[in-house]
Amino acid sequence: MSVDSPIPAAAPGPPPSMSMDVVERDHNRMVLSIGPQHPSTHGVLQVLTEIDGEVITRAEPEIGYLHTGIEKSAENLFWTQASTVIERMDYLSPLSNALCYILGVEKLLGVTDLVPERAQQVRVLLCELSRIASHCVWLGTGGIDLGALSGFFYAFDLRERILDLNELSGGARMHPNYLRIGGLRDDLPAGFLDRLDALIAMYKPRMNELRNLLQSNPILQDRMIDVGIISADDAIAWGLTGPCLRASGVAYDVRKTFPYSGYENYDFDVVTRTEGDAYARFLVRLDEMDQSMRIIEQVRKNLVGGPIMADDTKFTPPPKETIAVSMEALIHHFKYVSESFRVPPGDVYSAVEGPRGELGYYIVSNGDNRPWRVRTRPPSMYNLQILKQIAVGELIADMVVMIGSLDPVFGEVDR
Amino acid sequence: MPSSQTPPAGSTALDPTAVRPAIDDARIIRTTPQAVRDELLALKRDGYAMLSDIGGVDYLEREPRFDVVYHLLKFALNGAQAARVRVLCGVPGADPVVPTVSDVWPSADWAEREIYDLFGVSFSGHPDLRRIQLPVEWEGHPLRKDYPLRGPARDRTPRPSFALKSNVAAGTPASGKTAAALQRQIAAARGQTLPPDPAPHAAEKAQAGNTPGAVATAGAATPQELGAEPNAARGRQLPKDGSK
Amino acid sequence: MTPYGPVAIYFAVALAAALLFTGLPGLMARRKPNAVKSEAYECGVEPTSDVSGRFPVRFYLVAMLFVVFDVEAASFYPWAVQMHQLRVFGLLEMIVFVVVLAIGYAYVWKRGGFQWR
Amino acid sequence: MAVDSPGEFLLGKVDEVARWAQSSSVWPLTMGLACCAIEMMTATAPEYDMARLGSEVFRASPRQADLMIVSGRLAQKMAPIIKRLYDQMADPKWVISMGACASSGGVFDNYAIVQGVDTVIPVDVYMPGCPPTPDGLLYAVNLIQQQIRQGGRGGIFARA
Repeated sequence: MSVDSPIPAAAPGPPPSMSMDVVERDHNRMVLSIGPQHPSTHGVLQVLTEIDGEVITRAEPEIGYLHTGIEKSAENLFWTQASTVIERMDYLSPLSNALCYILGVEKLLGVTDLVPERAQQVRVLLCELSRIASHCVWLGTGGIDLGALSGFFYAFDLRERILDLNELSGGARMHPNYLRIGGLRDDLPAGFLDRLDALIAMYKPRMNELRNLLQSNPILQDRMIDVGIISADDAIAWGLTGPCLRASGVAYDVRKTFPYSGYENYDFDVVTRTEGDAYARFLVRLDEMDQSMRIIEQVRKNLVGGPIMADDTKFTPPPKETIAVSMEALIHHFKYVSESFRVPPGDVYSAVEGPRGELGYYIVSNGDNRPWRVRTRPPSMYNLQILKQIAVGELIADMVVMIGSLDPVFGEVDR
Repeated sequence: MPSSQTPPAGSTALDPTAVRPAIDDARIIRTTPQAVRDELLALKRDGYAMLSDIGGVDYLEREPRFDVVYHLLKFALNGAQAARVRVLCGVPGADPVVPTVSDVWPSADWAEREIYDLFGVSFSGHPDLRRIQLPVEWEGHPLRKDYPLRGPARDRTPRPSFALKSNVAAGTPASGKTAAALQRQIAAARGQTLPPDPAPHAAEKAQAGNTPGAVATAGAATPQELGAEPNAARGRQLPKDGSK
Repeated sequence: MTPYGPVAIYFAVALAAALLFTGLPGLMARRKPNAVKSEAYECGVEPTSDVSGRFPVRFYLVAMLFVVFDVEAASFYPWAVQMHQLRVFGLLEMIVFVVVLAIGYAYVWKRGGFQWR
Repeated sequence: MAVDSPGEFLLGKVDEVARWAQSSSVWPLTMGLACCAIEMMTATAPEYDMARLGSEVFRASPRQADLMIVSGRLAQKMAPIIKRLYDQMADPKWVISMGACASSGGVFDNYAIVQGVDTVIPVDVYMPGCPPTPDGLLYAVNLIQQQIRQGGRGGIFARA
């Protein structure tokens, strides 16, 4: 099969689902495909825009170019294995995906209160760190869209420090797979807390640099103010959550309204603004990063010792050192690994405040050792959907700013 | 997990809400496709302002085969207590049709299109019901329980063990020796006899004219000796017309 | 060697370099044309629309405004080079030149020529 | 480089210089699919700095790119687009299949993911890892540079 031969039969021949009748063409407006491969669509998004000169008259986002069938794969994996696949949905903050799924399974098992205190604190710590890391990627790439390249370097350098912590604790930079049903895989390593203190010390000056660089930058202000304005009822009607909703004035944060994993005993405030334009979303995310750091400092201050895994052997593996010693532990470990455990039948909806909004998992179990169905509530998809409405009437150049301010992640949009 | 683990309680015919343990995550309402729209409008008047998600579930042998699950959310604004409600609408498997709510909540637009795309449950009155995740010409609805995980075309092919692809790093590491040794080892494993280590420039010349598209393992051994065709042919053989 | 000799050499070298850099790759580069490669590139999908449609007049307006003010900026260079010889006379001349164009600039700004919508 | 016939002395040398020039500035195409794209972006960030290899200029259009880094899982809907982008890239061109998902479907052995980019386009360097660390990407670009210097795709002037 030579290089330039046509695509093998397996790949569908006719063009993908971009069908022209989607955007009818009246009085020869030009249809532009801001296509799947585009420097500033933050992933594989295709927006079929019908433009009249520079003004957008109609925008039809086309998604599905990264559809990975994660929910189908999760149905064919054990309860513990499914969190590996689910972590790769929102690849900017994999830990909040894993935490949300694991909280759901723990609710089904009814062991939410068996998870030791230390494990809950480390979970909160890592999720807040991944929120800051995800906002750093948004800040860096959003800056590049508007030409602020140096912001990208400062933001990604801050993110590197957080990924070092992930690598130290979980072993991998992006998908550490560190959370388990019932607690954590293992305890924090020795050097973790000093690295964490170094990050906490370095965070405040770095954020000031970023704010001086970007927040009061007149070019960014001109490009962002009054672009993609979303009113409060539009945000609610379109199902927006997270920074996009809070920038339109609705103070809804899953950590405050439905606290989970010990969030009720940390004090932080929910950042809201009322303008609802791209600049408001920009400011909300920046302030949110500071609130996350406040939580991280509180967790660091009163981090308790103690076990990191619930000791109910029904759904947790036996401690490593007992396997070599006792036969039961060996059998138990073998059963746990080869057949996993069974979860009582029923359904549950567990929600977590991800960096992009309310990330929810509707998990159905029929008592088997595999989930029957794992339905994701993708905040990025609902945030992105409103592009159809706010893009009309704006300039083509502002479409880039709007996509950046909605901050979609296409692993989560396309699942 | 003691080995005398009892077999799973519910078979696939399961109404999760009936057997679920006591979890206080949301108030649950069960309806039918005829009543679901009025139920949702009543809840919206009752203060559940946001339709946060619509999900689909396929219970293979249960009579109303599909479940379309509406998650609603009431905000804690002006004194009200924040609350969630879950409306499960049982949809028969024969002709799964549910009235749309995308005129009431625009957020339902893509969610309904996705359920139509992945489950085949169509929504009457939806302005633009077509596939959203899969290519336009895709047959079948993947999230149904009777749809094979790896898709109809690949369902019967066994999971490929070790493909014949050469996994030799396609360049010469600085030392230059390990790639050659590795390739000799692979050639031996494949039962081919590798000629004694060819002089480097012969390899260069032979390599200069190799066919485009072939992976040039730039080590001492040249692709021809390893019988390397262009990558695509060397990987797993895809079924020719892709449909069987 | 007339005083303009170096200028001629300068232009000849520039022309030769330009021809070299455009001609040589054209001659020696490898050509492997295929059907898809000659089609228009539109972010990875088949070209959606023929570009032959009419363009709004605003593009023409913006282009003209650019040309006017670009030429104005370009005409500063010769003056800047000879600024000392021209002394006050050159300065006054340039001020008149700038004022005339500034009036035009203010007019266009007030009439909203720079706003796209 | 030993030379067989005198005639080849000149062309051999020009070819070698051209290959050296080509290999020292391999421009990748801006095409990120999934998690590996984030690690690809981090490779251009100050900590790993792909600029040291001359490859930090991510060209948006395939016409100006020499290297396509398939970074992430390739969905069935995206396969024809990847094939089209590869065809529209100017020759000579190279492909890095970054990460397990691009090389072999990775953890997603299901209906939606193309089980290996090399069933769609020819690949030069396969990268293990999920996602591979940015250092891995630098090593892969190094391997591509070595391939170019050794005339991996027949060199610049080969009339293949």
